[in-house]
Amino acid sequence: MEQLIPIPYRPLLAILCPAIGSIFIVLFGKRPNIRESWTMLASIAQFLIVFSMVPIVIGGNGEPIKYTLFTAFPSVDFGFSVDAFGLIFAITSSFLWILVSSYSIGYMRSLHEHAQTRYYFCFCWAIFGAVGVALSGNLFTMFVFYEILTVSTYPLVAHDQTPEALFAGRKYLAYLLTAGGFFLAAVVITYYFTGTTDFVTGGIPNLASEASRTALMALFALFLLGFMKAAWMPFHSWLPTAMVAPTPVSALLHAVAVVKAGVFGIVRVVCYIYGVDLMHGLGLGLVLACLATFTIIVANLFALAQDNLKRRLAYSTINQLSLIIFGVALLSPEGIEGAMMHIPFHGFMKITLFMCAGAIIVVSGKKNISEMAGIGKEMPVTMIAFTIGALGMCALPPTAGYITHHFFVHGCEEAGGTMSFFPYVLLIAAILDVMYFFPIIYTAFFAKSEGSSGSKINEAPLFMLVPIAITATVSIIFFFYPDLFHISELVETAVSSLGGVHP
Amino acid sequence: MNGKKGKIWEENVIIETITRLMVPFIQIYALYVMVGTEGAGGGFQGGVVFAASIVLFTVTFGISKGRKRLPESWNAALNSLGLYLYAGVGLLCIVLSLGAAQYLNYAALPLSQIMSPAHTRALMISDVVEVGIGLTVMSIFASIFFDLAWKGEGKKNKDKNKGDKEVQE
Amino acid sequence: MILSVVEQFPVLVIVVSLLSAFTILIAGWLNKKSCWVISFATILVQLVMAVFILHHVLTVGTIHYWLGGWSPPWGIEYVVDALNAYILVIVLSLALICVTYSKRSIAHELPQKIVSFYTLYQLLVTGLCGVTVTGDIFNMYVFIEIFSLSAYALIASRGKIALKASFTYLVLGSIGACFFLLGIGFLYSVTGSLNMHDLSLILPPLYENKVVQAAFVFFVVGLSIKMALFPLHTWLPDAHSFAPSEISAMLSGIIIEVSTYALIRVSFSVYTVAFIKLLPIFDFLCWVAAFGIIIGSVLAIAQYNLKRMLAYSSVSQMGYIMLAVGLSTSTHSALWGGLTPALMHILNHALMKGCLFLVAGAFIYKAELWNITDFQGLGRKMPYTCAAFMLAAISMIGVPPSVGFVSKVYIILACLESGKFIFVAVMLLSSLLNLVYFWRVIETMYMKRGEGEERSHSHSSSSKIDEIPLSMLIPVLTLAGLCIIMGVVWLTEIPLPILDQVNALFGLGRYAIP
Amino acid sequence: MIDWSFGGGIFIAKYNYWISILLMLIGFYAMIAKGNLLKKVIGLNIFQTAIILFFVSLGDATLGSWGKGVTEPIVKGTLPWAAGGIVEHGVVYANPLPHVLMLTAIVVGAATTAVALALIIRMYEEYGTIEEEEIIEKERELGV
Repeated sequence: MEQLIPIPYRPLLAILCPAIGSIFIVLFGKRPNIRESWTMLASIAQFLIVFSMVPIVIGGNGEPIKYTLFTAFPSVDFGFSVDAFGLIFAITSSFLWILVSSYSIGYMRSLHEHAQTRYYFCFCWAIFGAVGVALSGNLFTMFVFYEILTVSTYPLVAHDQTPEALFAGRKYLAYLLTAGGFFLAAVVITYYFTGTTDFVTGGIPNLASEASRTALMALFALFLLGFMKAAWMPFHSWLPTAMVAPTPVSALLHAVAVVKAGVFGIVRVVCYIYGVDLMHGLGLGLVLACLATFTIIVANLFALAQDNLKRRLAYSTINQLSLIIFGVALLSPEGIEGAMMHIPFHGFMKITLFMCAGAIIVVSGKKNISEMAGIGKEMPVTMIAFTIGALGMCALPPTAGYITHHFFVHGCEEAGGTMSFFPYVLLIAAILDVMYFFPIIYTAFFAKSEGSSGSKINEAPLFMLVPIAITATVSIIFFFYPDLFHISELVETAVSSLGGVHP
Repeated sequence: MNGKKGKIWEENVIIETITRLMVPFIQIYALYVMVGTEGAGGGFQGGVVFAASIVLFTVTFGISKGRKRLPESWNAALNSLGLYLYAGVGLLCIVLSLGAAQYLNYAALPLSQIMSPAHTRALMISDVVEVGIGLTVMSIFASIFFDLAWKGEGKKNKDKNKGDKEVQE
Repeated sequence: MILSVVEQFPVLVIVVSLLSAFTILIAGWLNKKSCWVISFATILVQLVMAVFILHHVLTVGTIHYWLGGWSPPWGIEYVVDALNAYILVIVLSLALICVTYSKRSIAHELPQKIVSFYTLYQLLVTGLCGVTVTGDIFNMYVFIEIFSLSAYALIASRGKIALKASFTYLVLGSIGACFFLLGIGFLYSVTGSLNMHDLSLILPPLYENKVVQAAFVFFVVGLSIKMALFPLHTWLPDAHSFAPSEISAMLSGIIIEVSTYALIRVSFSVYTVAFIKLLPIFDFLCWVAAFGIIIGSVLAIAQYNLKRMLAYSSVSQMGYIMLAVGLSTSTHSALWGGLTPALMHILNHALMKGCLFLVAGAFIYKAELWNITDFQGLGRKMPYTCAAFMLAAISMIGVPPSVGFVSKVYIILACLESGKFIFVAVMLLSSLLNLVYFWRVIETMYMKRGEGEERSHSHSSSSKIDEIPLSMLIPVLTLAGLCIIMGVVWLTEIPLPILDQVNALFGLGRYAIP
Repeated sequence: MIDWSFGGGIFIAKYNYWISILLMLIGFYAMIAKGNLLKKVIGLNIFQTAIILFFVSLGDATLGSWGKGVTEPIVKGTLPWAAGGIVEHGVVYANPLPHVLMLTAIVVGAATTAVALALIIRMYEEYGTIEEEEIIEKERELGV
């Protein structure tokens, strides 16, 4: 493999896979089988290339793989720099893309959706954007991919073309492109202050000296507004609205790629632009933690009130995203470790839940929880997978969710001071999680269905069922073996190279 | 033409006769203004006077007759011809000097080997170029007149090309 | 003195075009189809010349061409430096694209007027080239009038409502030109010279003179009318929306830009940076431009007619350019300092707006669709045209890596450097407003279903593709592709040395004397 | 105390400028305030004429250059094309250049007027009126 593709070119190739795939998808737009095999091929190729970079990054002791396409401004390259943290996100997105591609085939065909070529095409570009964000080496490159991600997901959100979907699409763009504007301003101002936008482990050195305290605070606010993709409250409402999209889109993009890109950005800014020390010095950690916990609690309360399953999952996503932000806000090694780990873990768990919701829609057309009485008997595999996912959301063993919460609580202790108050908040959040997930499980398995459909087993097509089973299994495997896909190793590499993390 | 509205001009022997007499003199005068003087200039004025003679003719005898004297195709040809004369001589300076001289640099013409460069310039400007400008101005002013008078056609004409010629004089 | 062949090109660009205009007039009598061929061939030749000129200017240096061999203070001088050459290439490129596009659309829209259309079109190009290459301020006035007059006639060529639009433009445009002429008169009365370079040598001791200052104000106001800067933009929406589409594209992409070029030329070649720093006029221009950016966008949102919407968007985009021009004296960076962002946006705006107007023309050509609400289902019917529209619209919004994004970044950087943070907010707000009105169109084209159209499978609907002819499609797609490609090219900084040379010429950016 | 000599000087000695300013304002007023399109064109012509007047008076030796008087010919020494005449330095000499420039401006003005008149004729055919407000009303009826 090393000989096959020179190492520096791998990030570029990883990005290009979906781009090239998209061209073939359009070319074979009228022949569904060939079109979809291109999707699969591109996704597998991308995952393999991304994964082949793991040993190099781990072996290189946090030394990133760099590849520069061209220099856009002095000391701002348009290029990639693959480090351990970026790889975590890239692996998550690209691996889940394989599964979701398979799932999409089942889903889209079962529902006889229209405009499937457009769907697969845009999906490719969304992944292009997401992996680009993951591998980009500086804020500028990241911004470029961030915007591509926003625009390419619009047709997916508005896929149904109903007035409702169009409204959702409009709202989606209004929020996210506004955010893009703020992000751009933040990038430009950062560049103006420091003359660079590169991600530096431990923060850009001269940021603190070049800008005043107030300016840094304002800049951070700009960054936060720029990462509205992370759906922190009160700028979250695009996410539940976007749930009108086809379920695979909600699954991959609104549980993993898009929203994680936002969270990923916040982690990047905190750890690689500001640096933990500067964050401490400015007292921004506490602000961020308060913002995150506010979102966690309020999102959970909102979730309680939802009857539409996908909307409830969306609020759960908002909650979990803020959990990641919270982990970073602790500014302690364990907290950051937990946050970084939660990105893939939550991805696997939430995608399971969404795919289950999609499977239910495909099989029975039911969207609301109140209609789902007895569905567990009809679709046992799906609902067991759903239960695993739900357990993960509530941070119960034996799922991946437990591990990260463990880290978060430790992180709070480690941070000390005011931060040691936060584990109680997490506890409340977990209880709320239980309060809205367990009724679903209860309804599915134990409530009596009114209809006469009986308990005939009626599962979704195999194309959909297999991915669901895989992600559910992986969610459990993570509990016993967090190093699957080298995740924990990568996290350790990333955190240890941060160096300046506050004890 | 204009038949349905009846005649918009009246036949008047005195006016027609006088016009018949006047037009040739006006036109000769126009030619004199154009090329007859020693120095530069006069192309534009000469052209306008010439056009005035056509206008006078048309006013007296009616548009259809006037148009017959100066058909639209002739008009277009004349106005292009004038421009070709003017711009072509300029280009000739470049071509004949094999790119050594500038556009409009008449001193570069081979003619200047017979007379002095200064006289060549004078000749080209006061005769060739003035005639070119005069032709263009005449035909375009005539066509403006016809177009405005010829109700229903309303074609907008453009005699901007003269603008830059004048300024280069 | 021996001139190299390239040094003859500045004048040939104009003369060839002028001769061709009248050749078209004659050839049109014989064969109407030959008009397009002649026009296309001429502009192609001109473009090749312009590229040679640009190359010559960059490698050898500024071309000074003395018409008739008369030396400058007396004769007319054509001066082509990096700025002219750059603008000239843009002008002729877009003109070539528009003339390619016009072949079928004019045959369809104005079959009676093909001859006069191409004659006027060629005269328009002549005028635009003339303004660009000339180094004599009165000559510039004449050429401004030449292209304006052709533009008036071309706008009116559709008849009906276009006549009123054209008349309004004529009145306002003439006022603008007269103000320009008055400015020339003021300068002439104190200096006795019309040559730009000569003026720039004579003027400095007179900078305190009220006459000289008043002349500058006349230039600015006059050209502001011509370039439709915000409060003086009233002629623009009608003129843009009722003209034939290729003329709308030229109007928006080139004509108002050339007027901007004239202002830049007057400000920095006749007057100098020292003078501009004396008066707060550029600060004032910045504010006017900022208002223009916002109000243009807001008015664009209120429009239902696509071309009208694009016209108001042009008002806003001219604000971008003028904002960048206004900031040019207070920035010193090697990269975004001086005129770089302004000149960059001139090219970018030509690409984007050219493409958008041509697409709007394509909709009219195909189905007489004027209003945005009627565009339902076009995304499937005309996939390539709509894709081109989308690329250009995305550029206007400023999604990376399109051209719009690059200009936005550069202008924001310039705002930051000159410490005018308020304009950063204006830029960001404007790109959001752009989003609002462009996305509405994209949404209607792709996402809204036409009445009675059922939820259908992708393959059943793809059979009714009804695209515009290839000779129209290629220009549209070229421009759309360039919107993205040029964005990347700008980012790689390959073309920046040209703009850097402009800054060096005027002592702006990093060449500024502190 | 008002300095009448100065005031008188500025009004009387530079009457040419005042006249052209007055004409300019008249033309400008007509262009903006008059509803009749033809009157607008007339206003435009007055405006252009005022500028032409301004330029021409610049060339006048007794008035030109803001009262300084043009005493310099455009070219000193022999004029090669003018029969070998020598222009003496210091002789009051009307500067011909503004006049020549105005020839071009007149041409431009004539062209503008021609286009404007053609437009008005077409509009009259289209709408049956050349009053601006009536045209706007008819446009509205057409639904624009």
